[in-house]
Amino acid sequence: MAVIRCQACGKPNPDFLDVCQYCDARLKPLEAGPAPEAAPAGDVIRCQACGKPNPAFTEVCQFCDSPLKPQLFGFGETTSAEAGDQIRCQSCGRLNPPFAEACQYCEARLRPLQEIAGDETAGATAAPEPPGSPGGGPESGAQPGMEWMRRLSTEPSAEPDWMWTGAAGEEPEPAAAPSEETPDWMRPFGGEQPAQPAEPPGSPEGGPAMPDWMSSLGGEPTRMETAAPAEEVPDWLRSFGEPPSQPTPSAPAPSRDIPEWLRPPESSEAEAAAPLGETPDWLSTPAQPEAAPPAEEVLDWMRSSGGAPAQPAEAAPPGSPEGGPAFGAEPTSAAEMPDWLSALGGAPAQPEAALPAEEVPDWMRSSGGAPAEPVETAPPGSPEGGPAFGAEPTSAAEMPDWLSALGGAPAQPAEAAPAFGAEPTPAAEMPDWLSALGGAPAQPAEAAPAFGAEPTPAAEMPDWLSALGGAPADVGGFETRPEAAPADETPDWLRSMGISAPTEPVGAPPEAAEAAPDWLSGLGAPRFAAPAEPTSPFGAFTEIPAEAAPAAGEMPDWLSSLQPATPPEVPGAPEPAPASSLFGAMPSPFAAEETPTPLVPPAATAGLALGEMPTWLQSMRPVDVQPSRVPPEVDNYEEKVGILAGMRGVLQAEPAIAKPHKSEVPVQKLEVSEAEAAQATLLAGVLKAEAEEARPVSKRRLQIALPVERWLVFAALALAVIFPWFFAAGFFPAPTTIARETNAAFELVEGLPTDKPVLVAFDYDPAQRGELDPAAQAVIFHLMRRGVSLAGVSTHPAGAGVGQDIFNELALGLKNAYGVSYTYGVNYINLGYIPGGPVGLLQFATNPRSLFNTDFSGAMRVWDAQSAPEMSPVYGLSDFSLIVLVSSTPDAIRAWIEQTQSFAAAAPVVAVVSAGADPLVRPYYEANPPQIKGMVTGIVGAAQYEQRAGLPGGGPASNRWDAIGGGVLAAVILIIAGNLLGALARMTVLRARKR
Amino acid sequence: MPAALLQSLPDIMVFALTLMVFTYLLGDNPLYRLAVHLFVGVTAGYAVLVAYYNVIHPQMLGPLVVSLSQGLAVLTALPTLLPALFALMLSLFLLLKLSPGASWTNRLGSVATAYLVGVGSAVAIGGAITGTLFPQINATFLSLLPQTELGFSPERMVDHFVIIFGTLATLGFFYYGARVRPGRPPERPPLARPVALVGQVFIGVAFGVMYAGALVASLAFFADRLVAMWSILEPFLGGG
Amino acid sequence: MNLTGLGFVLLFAGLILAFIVLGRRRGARPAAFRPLEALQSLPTTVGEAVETGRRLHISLGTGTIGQTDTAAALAGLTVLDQISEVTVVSDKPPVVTASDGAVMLLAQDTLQHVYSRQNAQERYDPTSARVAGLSPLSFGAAVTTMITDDSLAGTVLVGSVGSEAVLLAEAGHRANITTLAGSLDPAAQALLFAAADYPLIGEDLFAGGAYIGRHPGHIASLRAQDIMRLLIGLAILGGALLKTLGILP
Amino acid sequence: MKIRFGNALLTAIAAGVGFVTLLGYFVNAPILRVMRQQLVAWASLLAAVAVIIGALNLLQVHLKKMTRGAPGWFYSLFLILSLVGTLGVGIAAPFVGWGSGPTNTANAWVFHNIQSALGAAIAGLLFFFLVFAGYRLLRRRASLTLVVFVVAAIISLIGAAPLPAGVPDFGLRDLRLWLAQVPAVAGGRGLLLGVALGVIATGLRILLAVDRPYGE
Repeated sequence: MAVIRCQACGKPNPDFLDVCQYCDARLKPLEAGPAPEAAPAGDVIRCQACGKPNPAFTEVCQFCDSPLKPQLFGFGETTSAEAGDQIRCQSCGRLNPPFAEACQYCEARLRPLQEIAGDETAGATAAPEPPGSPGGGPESGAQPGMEWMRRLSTEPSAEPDWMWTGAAGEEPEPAAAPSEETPDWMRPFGGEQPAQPAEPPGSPEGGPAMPDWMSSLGGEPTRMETAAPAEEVPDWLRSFGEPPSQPTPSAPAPSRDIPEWLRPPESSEAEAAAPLGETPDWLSTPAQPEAAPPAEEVLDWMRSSGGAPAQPAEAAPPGSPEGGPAFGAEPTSAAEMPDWLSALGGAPAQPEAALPAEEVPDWMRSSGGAPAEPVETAPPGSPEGGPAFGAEPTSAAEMPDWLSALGGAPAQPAEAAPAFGAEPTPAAEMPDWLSALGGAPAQPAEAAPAFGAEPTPAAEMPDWLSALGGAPADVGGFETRPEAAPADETPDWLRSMGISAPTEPVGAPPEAAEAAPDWLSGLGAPRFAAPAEPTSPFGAFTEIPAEAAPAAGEMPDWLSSLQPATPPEVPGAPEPAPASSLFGAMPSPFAAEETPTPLVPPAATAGLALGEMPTWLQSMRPVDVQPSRVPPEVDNYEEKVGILAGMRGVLQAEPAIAKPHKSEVPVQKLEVSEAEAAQATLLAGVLKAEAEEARPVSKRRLQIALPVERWLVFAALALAVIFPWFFAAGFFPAPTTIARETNAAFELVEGLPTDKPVLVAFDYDPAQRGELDPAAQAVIFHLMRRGVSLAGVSTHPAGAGVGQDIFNELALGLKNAYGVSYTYGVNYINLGYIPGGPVGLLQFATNPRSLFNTDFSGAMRVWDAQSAPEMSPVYGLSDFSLIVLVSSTPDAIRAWIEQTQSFAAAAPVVAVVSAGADPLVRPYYEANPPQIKGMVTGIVGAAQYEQRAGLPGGGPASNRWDAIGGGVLAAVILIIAGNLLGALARMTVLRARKR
Repeated sequence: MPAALLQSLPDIMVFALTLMVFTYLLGDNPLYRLAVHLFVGVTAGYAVLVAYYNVIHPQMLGPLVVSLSQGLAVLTALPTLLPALFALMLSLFLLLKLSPGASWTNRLGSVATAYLVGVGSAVAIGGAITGTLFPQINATFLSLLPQTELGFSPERMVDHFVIIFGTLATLGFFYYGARVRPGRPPERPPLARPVALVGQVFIGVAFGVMYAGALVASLAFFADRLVAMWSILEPFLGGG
Repeated sequence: MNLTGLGFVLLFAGLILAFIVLGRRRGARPAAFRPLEALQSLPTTVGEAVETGRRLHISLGTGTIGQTDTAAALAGLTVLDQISEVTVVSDKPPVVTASDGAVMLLAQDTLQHVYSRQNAQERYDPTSARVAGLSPLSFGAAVTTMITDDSLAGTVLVGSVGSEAVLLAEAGHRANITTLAGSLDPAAQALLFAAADYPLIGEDLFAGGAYIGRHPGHIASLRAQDIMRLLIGLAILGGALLKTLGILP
Repeated sequence: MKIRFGNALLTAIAAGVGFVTLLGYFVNAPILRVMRQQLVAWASLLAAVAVIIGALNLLQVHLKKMTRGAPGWFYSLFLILSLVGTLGVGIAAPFVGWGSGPTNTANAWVFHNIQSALGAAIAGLLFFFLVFAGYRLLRRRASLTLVVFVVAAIISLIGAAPLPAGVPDFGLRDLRLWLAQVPAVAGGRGLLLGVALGVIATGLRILLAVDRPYGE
């Protein structure tokens, strides 16, 4: 690289510079001199992307810009806390980065679990504080929603700084992330090496080619729970997609997740927010410790990984019952969760609230889609899957697609490629990575077009692509040569999947939401499905639906398919009954999650099923189960190893099976996509509504209603203004009470010496004449009547024209009304436009004569006593007897006061301001000593002034009084009504969600 | 009555244009767009005229042209012309920036923009301090035991109390520093929280009042248009 | 000779520099800032824009360069720099609108830099930073038509605007796109507070650089602002106290 | 290196003129005052030039729109015509004897009958939009500030509203006055002070060359 990116400002610098030419930040850490290796091992972090050593304090690899340390969304404290010496693996003796829990070389655990627990919770920092905590207020409440939204919107490693900036620390990388990493991300896909990500990691250039995304991923192990879908993808990808050459990143990621399951006690301490009452519950069932960290998300993905409780359930029947209450209690502990949960889950109850209903089962179904296959022992290799999903036009097409990709890949990768081509632009991102997915395993070449085709998506997309492109490739590699991965490798990636997959639904953005969990679980499921079949738990799942069947109308068809697949597992059956009762009371996405697991009451499944098409259960079950269930098993290697090993063995079979099943239910596919779209929007809406304060609940719904509503409101307003003004003149009597400031202005004008001219500043646009003219006219007319000579200026280009108009108008009116002739140049003049706003004002204030030679028309020499005698005494602002500021914005007033105050000490200031500016100008009036001696505010002030000055026949303001009155009243009524209704609507919605 | 029509052509135009704009209430439509583009164009043209006739010509081109017209006298007048010349140079630099590409022109233009940015920031700072910050702080130096001519006035005291602490609370609401606890998002330091809460209330009131004011103002705009349109329509209705 | 003013400026400047230096210190305790919903929502808006393949509209308001509202325009440019980093990679570059020629030029520069940083100069289109209208109202009105013409995905308004901002917000609401808006002028802030999806109130307008880009300089100045804020608060209290005790006339 | 030099130069210019101008505010040495005035004068000249640049850019953008037939090009045509027309009239006026400057009869007519009329009409729209924004306020989001906002707005609206004869304002007029003169002043002052802080910080970043938004 001839260019070094400044880690502080992200700008590129020639590599011979030691200091950033833009921000003077050091570019090359001193340690990393010519011979980096020389640096003491203690201070060195080895970049997982390029393998080069970096000084321990650097957050970013100075060679490849990839993060070296986990960024907890910028929670530098925790981050910096982790920056320590490297850890030497006891088993293989090699050095590992300080944050790694498992040896990157031999997978051996590096630290006792407690430590990890600590990090675990730390890892959850990005999650918002539980609503219970005081002072968090709306802002903090707003977090979770925004976080996952944010994930969607920014490339994963840019994330830390998108996150609220809480201490990303000075670690420059995240700070400059967007500027910095985007290019990096792009580079691989920008076309320089499009095919690269898809290349099997084993291949020579594959390893080196990937540094960017690999490293970036490698950097974030601690982020697992809170990480964005994009985040996780890489992690788990790495975890199982790890090319033997570089297993490093994989280790930390998974191991980070597991510990806490292993060690309930820590987790309970860790969770500051969750009611202590629950903790026992958590502990009781191995699955639940996931929920321990206070972080919302953890809760979320725990919930989403609802399958989890299931496994323990089968594994240890006694455990699950407590599991139930634990979850039941959850809502109370996390205030916002229940709402959207109920929204999701409650939906099935009320069909018209269908969206939620559909989505919950949907994403499950989708996510479950792949694993379902094994259950349905369908003829492997049936081609439909590929094309069917490829043709999928809807925006939510990803789900089926990835499936097709997944399925298609092993059998006929050709299928997968077309699928993305067929993809509509909205979903453009997905197809691409899909292509990666599908293409990679079969022939890496496939993926290349996908990237090439990818125009210039969000910075994030590329890494998705790469990640996914890489992933399947790895998978392939993995499957082809199992020996590549150590025996306990499997648990790792299984685990990582177990977590990452569930996380998506909560953490994922509308579109991405489906995609992430789906393919995640999909990928995950395959691996398990085959082995799972034989094992008892799996049987249990397939079994339960059988019981649910009677309740669920559509169930039968798939049930039939299921029954054969399920041998024993009657023991699993009793479970549901007790558990279900608990879960019934519980947020139903949870319940929904459960559905695949035996825990779900038949009723619940039925409800869900009703919202959906029959096959959803089967498809969903394995997926959801797999990821979540895996972890617990994984946790304790001893017991479960048997199963895992079994699973691993069956891996190859799965993908082949996966495809056919999909192909058989094209209908389902359709609904899936549609439903997923629904889910995406709704989940987004609901989460936002819960989490964010200032975000429309869901714009989509408003869309329909608003135009009509808008028209009604507009019509009402128009009528309210026109009617009284037209038909009921005098309905609103002119004001009798004169405001203090208005009176002050009047008195000031009244007592003004007539020997000096008055400066009138017309700082408003012709557009504002409607409001300000009446006020200005009232004051100016009063001045004219007192025979004061006037000079007009304006800091607003169009204002001078306005001044000209008003002057001429009033001069004419004066002539007509009083026969007093007011002549231009003698009694009044319009100096014109003061350019440069305040800057010009300053110049004008310091020396008016330097600014103006001629008047506004450019024809009259202003300072020449013949042409403009009135101006001859004027040398500075103090030579005016009064300064009248007519302005629509407080800025203009402020500018005048700021710039001219020191020069116009002698001349008092009267402000004629728009009602909108009043509160901000008032401080100058209220100030002590007042910077403004009198104010006339808007149309009301004008009317008052007219009354006070007793203008003949009332002024323009008085004439509009009725229209104003009608309009204001209508506005008040509408605003009150609208907000009452709105508030009520919100409440009902909230209550509905709660229920 | 063609003559009358011709004479009242401007009025008719005003009327039509106003109507075109108000169609936007029903939704975006060609008429509105037409009106808007017309408006943008006319406004821009007028702004340029004003800028030229009120600034560029009198302050820069005028003097130069005049002195140039005096032939060699220019040389003698040169010192007095330097400011105008320098301004001309900066202006040309700025105009250069319009030409796309050509990095050197761009960089020359940057000289002008850098100049503007520098002066602008200075003026902004100076203005903010001398015009807003100090005066406003000064204005908040209010006695909590205010004495009026009628002696001590409790309601005044309340007012002052509210103003002082309202100002402080509002100012405090914007306090950016946050406390980070592991496992938590950054949150306002405990001390700042109540302050922020109170601040929110005052901000709400201030905004509410401003909004109300702006509402009345805009209502005045609309009423003004109504009056104008009616005054245009009236003669026709009256005149049959 | 206004020594107080000078002192204030010097102190402020000193604080900013000090915080920059402190921030650079290795192992410096990183700054954490309170949640700021509007700015933290930006990524969402940007992401929506990028994903829907529509253009993001970044408006620098009707502010100018070289005047007191320079600061607002600069704040807008900072945000523009941060956002365009992300959006530039989309095939639909952001649309930047201003109402002042100089601001527009600076916006073009900013975009150009971003593009060159992304090695995508060839895709840089000077007209993507444009003057929408030369008067505030014409600016606001012009933008209402742009939202549909340029199929915008969202509007980010950071600069100094007046009531015309309402037009912008309303148009955004009609087009059902997100509007994030803040203005130098509190009166406009009040209107935006009612009309915009994500209002930026008060000085949050200037926090963009620190929140979005975590630019060290901006972080430092935000911290310095907090210190000055405390000082001002103390000054007010002290002044009031002196007034109360009758020491201050 | 060339680039670096360019940057250094630009930075020097910006910071230099900035400091001189700023000092002019606080140190009243005559020389400083004179310099500040000159710098400021130039800046305001440039501001005027910026207007012309703005117009040129407007033309450029809309010409491009037309030539490309981009959506809405048709309207761009009108924009260009009106812009050029206004300018042309203004330039031609002196020679036609319509008077010179922006106040010449032709431009005055355009100003009065087109610009003012359209501007006022567009401003008239604000009323509807503002009310509608307030109308759907609490529906979209709810927060302490918002509730206070709505209440304060309603009170001060009623307080400001002309009331039908004989209809009592339930002390709302006084309440509104108090709101506007006490709490609103406090809030507004807080906002102003905060904004001032932000402005100063932003300005100082320029003078300290922490930010360099200008050019290359």
